[in-house]
Amino acid sequence: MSEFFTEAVLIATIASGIRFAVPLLLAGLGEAYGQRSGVLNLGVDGVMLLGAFGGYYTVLKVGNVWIGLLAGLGVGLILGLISAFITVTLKADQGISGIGVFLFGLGMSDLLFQRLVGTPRFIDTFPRIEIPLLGDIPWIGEMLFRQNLVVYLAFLAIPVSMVVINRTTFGMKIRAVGENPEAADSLGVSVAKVRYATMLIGGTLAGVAGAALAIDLGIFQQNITNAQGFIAIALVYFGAWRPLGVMLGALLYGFVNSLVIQWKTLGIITDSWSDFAAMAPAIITILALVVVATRFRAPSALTKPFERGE
Amino acid sequence: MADTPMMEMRAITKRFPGVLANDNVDFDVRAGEVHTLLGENGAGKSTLMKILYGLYQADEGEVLLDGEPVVIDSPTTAISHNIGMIHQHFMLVETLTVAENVALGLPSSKGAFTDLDVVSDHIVELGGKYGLDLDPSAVVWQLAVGQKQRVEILKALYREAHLLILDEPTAVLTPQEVDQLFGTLRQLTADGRGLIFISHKLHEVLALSDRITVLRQGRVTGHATPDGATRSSLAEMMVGREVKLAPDKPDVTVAEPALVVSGLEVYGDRGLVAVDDFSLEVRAGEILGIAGVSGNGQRELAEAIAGLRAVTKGSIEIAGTDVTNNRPIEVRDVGLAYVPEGRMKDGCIASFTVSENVLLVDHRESRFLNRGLFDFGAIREHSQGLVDEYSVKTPTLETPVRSLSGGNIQKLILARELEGTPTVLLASQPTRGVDIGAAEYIHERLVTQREEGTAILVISEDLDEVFGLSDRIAVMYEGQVMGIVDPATATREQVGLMMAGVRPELSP
Amino acid sequence: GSDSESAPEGFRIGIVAPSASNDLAFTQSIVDAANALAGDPEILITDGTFVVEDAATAIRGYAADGVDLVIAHGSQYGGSVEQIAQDFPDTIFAWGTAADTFGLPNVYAYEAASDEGGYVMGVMAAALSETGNIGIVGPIEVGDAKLYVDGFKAGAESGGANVSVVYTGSFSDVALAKTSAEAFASQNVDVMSGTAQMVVGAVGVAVTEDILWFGTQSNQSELGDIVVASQVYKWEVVLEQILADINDGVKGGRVYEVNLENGGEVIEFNDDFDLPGDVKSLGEDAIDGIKDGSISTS
Amino acid sequence: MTQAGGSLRVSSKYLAYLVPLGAVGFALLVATIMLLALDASPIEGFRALFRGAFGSTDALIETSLKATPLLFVGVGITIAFRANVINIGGEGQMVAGGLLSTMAALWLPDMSAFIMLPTVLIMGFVGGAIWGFIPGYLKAYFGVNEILSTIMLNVVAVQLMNYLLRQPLIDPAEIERGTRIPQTERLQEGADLPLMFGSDRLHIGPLLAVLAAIAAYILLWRTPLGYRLRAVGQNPDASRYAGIPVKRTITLALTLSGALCGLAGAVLVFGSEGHRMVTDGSTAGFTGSAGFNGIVAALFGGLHPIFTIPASFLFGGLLVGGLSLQRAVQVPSALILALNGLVVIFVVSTDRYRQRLRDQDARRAALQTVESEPAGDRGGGDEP
Ligand SMILES: Nc1ncnc2c1ncn2[C@@H]1O[C@H](COP(=O)(O)OP(=O)(O)OP(=O)(O)O)[C@@H](O)[C@H]1O
Ligand SMILES: Nc1ncnc2c1ncn2[C@@H]1O[C@H](COP(=O)(O)OP(=O)(O)OP(=O)(O)O)[C@@H](O)[C@H]1O
Ligand SMILES: [Mg+2]
Ligand SMILES: [Mg+2]
Repeated sequence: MSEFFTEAVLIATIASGIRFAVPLLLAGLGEAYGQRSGVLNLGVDGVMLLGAFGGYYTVLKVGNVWIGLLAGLGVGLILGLISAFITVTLKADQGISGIGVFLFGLGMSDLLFQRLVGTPRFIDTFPRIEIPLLGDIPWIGEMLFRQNLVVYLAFLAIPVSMVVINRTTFGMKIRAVGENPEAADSLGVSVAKVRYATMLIGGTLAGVAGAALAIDLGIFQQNITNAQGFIAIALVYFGAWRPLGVMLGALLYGFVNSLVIQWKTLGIITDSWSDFAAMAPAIITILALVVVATRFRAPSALTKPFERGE
Repeated sequence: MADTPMMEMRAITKRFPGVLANDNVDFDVRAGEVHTLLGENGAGKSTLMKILYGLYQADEGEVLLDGEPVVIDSPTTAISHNIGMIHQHFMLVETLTVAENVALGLPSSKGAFTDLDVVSDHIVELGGKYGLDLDPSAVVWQLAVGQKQRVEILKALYREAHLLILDEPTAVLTPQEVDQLFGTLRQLTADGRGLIFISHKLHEVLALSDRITVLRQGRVTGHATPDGATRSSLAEMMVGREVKLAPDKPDVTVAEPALVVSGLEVYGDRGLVAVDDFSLEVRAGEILGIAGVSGNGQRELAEAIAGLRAVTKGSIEIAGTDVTNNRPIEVRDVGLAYVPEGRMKDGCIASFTVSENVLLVDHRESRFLNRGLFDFGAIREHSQGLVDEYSVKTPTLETPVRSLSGGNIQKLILARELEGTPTVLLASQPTRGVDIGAAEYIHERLVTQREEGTAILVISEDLDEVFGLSDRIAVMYEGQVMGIVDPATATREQVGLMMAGVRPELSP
Repeated sequence: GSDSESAPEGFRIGIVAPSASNDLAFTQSIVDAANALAGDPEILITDGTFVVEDAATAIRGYAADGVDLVIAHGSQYGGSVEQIAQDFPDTIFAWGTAADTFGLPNVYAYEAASDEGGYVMGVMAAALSETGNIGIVGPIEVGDAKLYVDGFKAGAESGGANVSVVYTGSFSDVALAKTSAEAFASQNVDVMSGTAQMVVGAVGVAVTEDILWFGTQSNQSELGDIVVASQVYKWEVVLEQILADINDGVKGGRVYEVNLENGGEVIEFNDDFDLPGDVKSLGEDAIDGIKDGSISTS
Repeated sequence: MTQAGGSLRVSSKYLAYLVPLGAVGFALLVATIMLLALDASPIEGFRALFRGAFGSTDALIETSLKATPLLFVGVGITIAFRANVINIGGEGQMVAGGLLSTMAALWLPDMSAFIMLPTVLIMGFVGGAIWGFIPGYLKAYFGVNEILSTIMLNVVAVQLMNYLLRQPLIDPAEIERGTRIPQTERLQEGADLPLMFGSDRLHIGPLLAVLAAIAAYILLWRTPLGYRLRAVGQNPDASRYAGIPVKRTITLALTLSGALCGLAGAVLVFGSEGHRMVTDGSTAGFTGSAGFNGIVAALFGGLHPIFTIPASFLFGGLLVGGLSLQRAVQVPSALILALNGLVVIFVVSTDRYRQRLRDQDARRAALQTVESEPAGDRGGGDEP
């Protein structure tokens, strides 16, 4: 046990927990926009996978990680548009069409990888940026302020989203459309437009999350997200549809994972228990869902396609 | 009044699959007047108004504003033409504040950010001018019904509506709230605004309107003015024949109390007491009507009696058996039949067939089973019997009830509930939203049932119905009985005051 | 290496393998080996069949199509091979990595002594480590992965290093592999190794944190100059032995292995890494010791 | 209940069933484009696909075997969906069923098939039922969204499987050899699914699945319990009003749904070539994604157990044929997965259209007879 409490180990546990949380945070935040407007998008993982491939492949070809991140963004944007078309315009069942998008992303990203790349090759990863002054703070500096730019951007997206959702007219429309689309519609708010917008935001963030994941790892391979997209969706419920809650959930998830791994490497968790340790995040999520479900209410129109009586 | 109407609809026709909702309708409004649209349920009033507000597109016809033809293809367009609409059902986002509901969809003075402080100030200002008192920062779900109504009006005024459509704005208000609303509306017409008013309450129509247009089956069937019309003349124009406003009731000797409610306390959905120390007896062979403005605990009372809502204090007895907090099925077994207020919500399963809906309560019964499996022969026979007896108009027994008319669905529910002569019949808003014709029929059935010795508790917001049907009237206000009166001697005004919370002994 | 044996005229080989045939690892190693065979046999590949029953369908499909040799390249395919080989007694099956032919005359088994290469690299790792802390990232504690990890651990410990092992619990979770490597980095680990497809996540950390890396299953030198050496499988050694048998009229019932001794297992050094001579000779000594039996890898 | 009606309705109804086929056709069109992009001949590919799926007795057998878990899961999904419960947990429930039945076969003494076979099938049923009960209970009594809880339980199930197959259930021979492949020993023969029609491959699994579909049909449309399931799915308020225990029924729906998925897991184990349970560390390695694909089969079948039978066989054929397509034109298997996703997307995207066709039908029929009535209030508005 004592080994765990060395400075370096503690700092590393938290720092890597934070990095682990970033893709979850981005994808979860995007999903929160959609759900606040009444759309459940179960296809996040598929979008992340394709975004991951797009980002990876671009960096491989172009050599610039930021262009790679943009590529992930573009992929996410397109898939967000397609998902919006399926769920908003065609009004398909949100849960199942999302599974379809997931399967498509899973297969397609692998297919593209095998055809266009084949042998896994490392790409550049994001350079670490040490924030002047803040980065020099003992402990805190090392944990928080010696990360890469994407980490900072992801955490910046939280307050931005809080402002967008709670303080802008657009955010008000999102909340209204997710709660009572008929009422919003009667005031001239286009339910479809708002939902397209949130789906585009959601897709974009999922694409960025995937690209950030692949570029941060410096590699792509089949199913690289390993169902992180689904975890991100669960985090939206966990966070009771609030950006801050999503962030807390993502951090908790990241910390639990890096703690479990750290304990495994230190022999605190023996291998025969490792399967159970791997269950922990899922079980914690279910328990959190129980708590949230009894305290908070989902947006009333969630999963319900909107149709103007006619 | 100006010569050109501020709004004119010409030869409007609107078809829904199989329904001609508006058939060549002409309708206009002049500045400073209240023009009332009158018609039975389904006559096409809301449809016409939704066309005017851009929610539906007319198949034929045109709309003119100040003499100029316009195309109103969305609510946004309507709003930009200074048309406002108060919908039949509240169009409010319950989780947003009053100010947010008002500001929704409007450009903000602060660009992308909301300007709720500015909006709030203006709300208070408008409220002061028109007697619409509200806290702009209150979250809507916390508001009382009357307050929600005010939010709706404010939304329209905030958008500078010159032409205001009010689709049944009084349905959920107390008589006093109605008076207050009418005060506001008169102020609006005095400002030169035009109002379209829709209501089924004929005395309100006579009190408020300048002109009246009657719709029947989608067609304009008549025009009237308040000075030249009476309630029964209006009813006749609506239905197309003479209408019996109250059923004939033979005398029946009442027997033992069949339903005894004593000291009942029940909580509502929001965790507040909805039924408070409520006591009542209904005897076999009598109809007890409960009058009251909606939201005064009637729904909770009915649900508690039916076993659908937990009772925290007091007791409920049916035919001498204590059924307090029993499961719904147990209460039914003792002899309760229940016609719920939400016909589509609670009373039937819209996608199920007529036969399947007949089975809703009785599907476990052995007479419909054969070795554990449904006996479709028996089920069909039984359903056909009920459909014939209650003249439910349906193409087949396999038709989903979704495609039946409201009146026929209500008859089907009634048929199902009255089957086997229940000890107690609890009927909530039995004729709400059904044709006058169907309503007449339903009233007759209730009277017949009374003769057969069933104790009947009718909950209704329709005073005409309560007066016409009841042997005794109990008035419910804030979860309590304000008093019990005899319909033969009591006046509407007395009952109205009681509905507003004034105890009879205090009234002059 | 043995003399290359030529496949008979018109010989057809079907390969069924769990991952992609260009994975630079498990599946690619067998595909490359088959392609290296003399006599130009026709090679048919069904890859990505991580579902056992799908693999079974493919194995059966090749047998039914009259393919001469069906290679079931995955330990988890054993049950299926046992069944199908009985239904197609004229078809020859090779199952790896495994050591059991189920007593069937038409089934070969082949495996890798991955502990041997692991041990050799462990010895060098211990010598290279300055902190004396070595970390190994594994997927699930089974089969070939466990063999390799155990061998590496034994070798490193023989050199006096302090070794910790983490099994992430997944063959595919790259992010977890990365987190594992980060955990090692925080514990003053300066040499790492690992196996299975998700291990690339750990290599990435090794590159950024400047931790030395030993690879396995394929030559990972191109991943960076932190890669010291890789253990590489040359399955053609096994396949040639099987072809030789076939040419001799034997159709199965034998178990073959790639190991340091028969040249089926090779330690490939990274030219970009400046390996001190003494460390390299420690490794070579270990190889010799294993070959002559004086060193035990467990 | 059965529908009777005029010719207009019938044609519209057939059209409604053609819609998903159109969706498949569209997916195949996309497949053609993808094959061309991969430099593979679509003609040769599709020929291989068709041959591999339906072209010979062997192909038909493979297709039937592949369709079996799809059908079990599809029927289970249908029951849940009919009760308005979305079960995405088929994967985990299959694993749970597979595990419990495997334990039974492993730990019970060797017995004759007459006892052992029903026992393991029941255990599979129970294992899946437990895995369905948990999210069902959480949904009914705590309001936990079942889509998420079932997804999470998939994760838990796979770890449980990995643990059990690595530790307590592992084949002792694997430990002895040191290879430690996470698999059980060959399970007792009494639990083997018997073979049919003298085939050495075709076990009774497909038959059991078809029987399960028929049983589910009878349950849903001929029994009070099924009536309650559907009633709760269509209108929980009205159900509660009518005295149906809504929460219990919701729990039961997911439990039954899980149970059928559990049966699929058991059939996978005892009908497998190896007659043992194996893991590669992922759920899909055991289930072949039948827990997801079964949803597609159910949707294909219009959420009707009987129509789910042909839908499962069609879809099973697509999967088996996909493998032979891969063998024939040597394209990566990921292509099949991507196509799979497209089929799901196209089918659900056209679902709304299909419903509209059906509704139109019913409405038209209703109107033909009620023409005499006033236009009044169709759609039954119940508000003031
Ligand atoms: N969206 C719709 N789709 C199909 N039919 C509709 C639709 N809206 C209304 N109808 C039908 O059109 C007719 C007119 O309905 P409308 O709502 O205009 O009646 P109304 O006069 O407002 O009745 P009420 O007094 O009940 O409010 C009815 O038969 C109704 O069922
Ligand atoms: N024995 C009882 N004591 C107190 N309240 C009861 C009792 N039985 C029923 N109720 C009240 O009546 C309500 C409806 O009961 P009902 O049996 O229909 O619930 P349900 O939703 O069907 O739940 P379940 O499936 O668990 O039976 C309950 O929520 C409860 O408030
Ligand atoms: Mg109306
Ligand atoms: Mg109950």
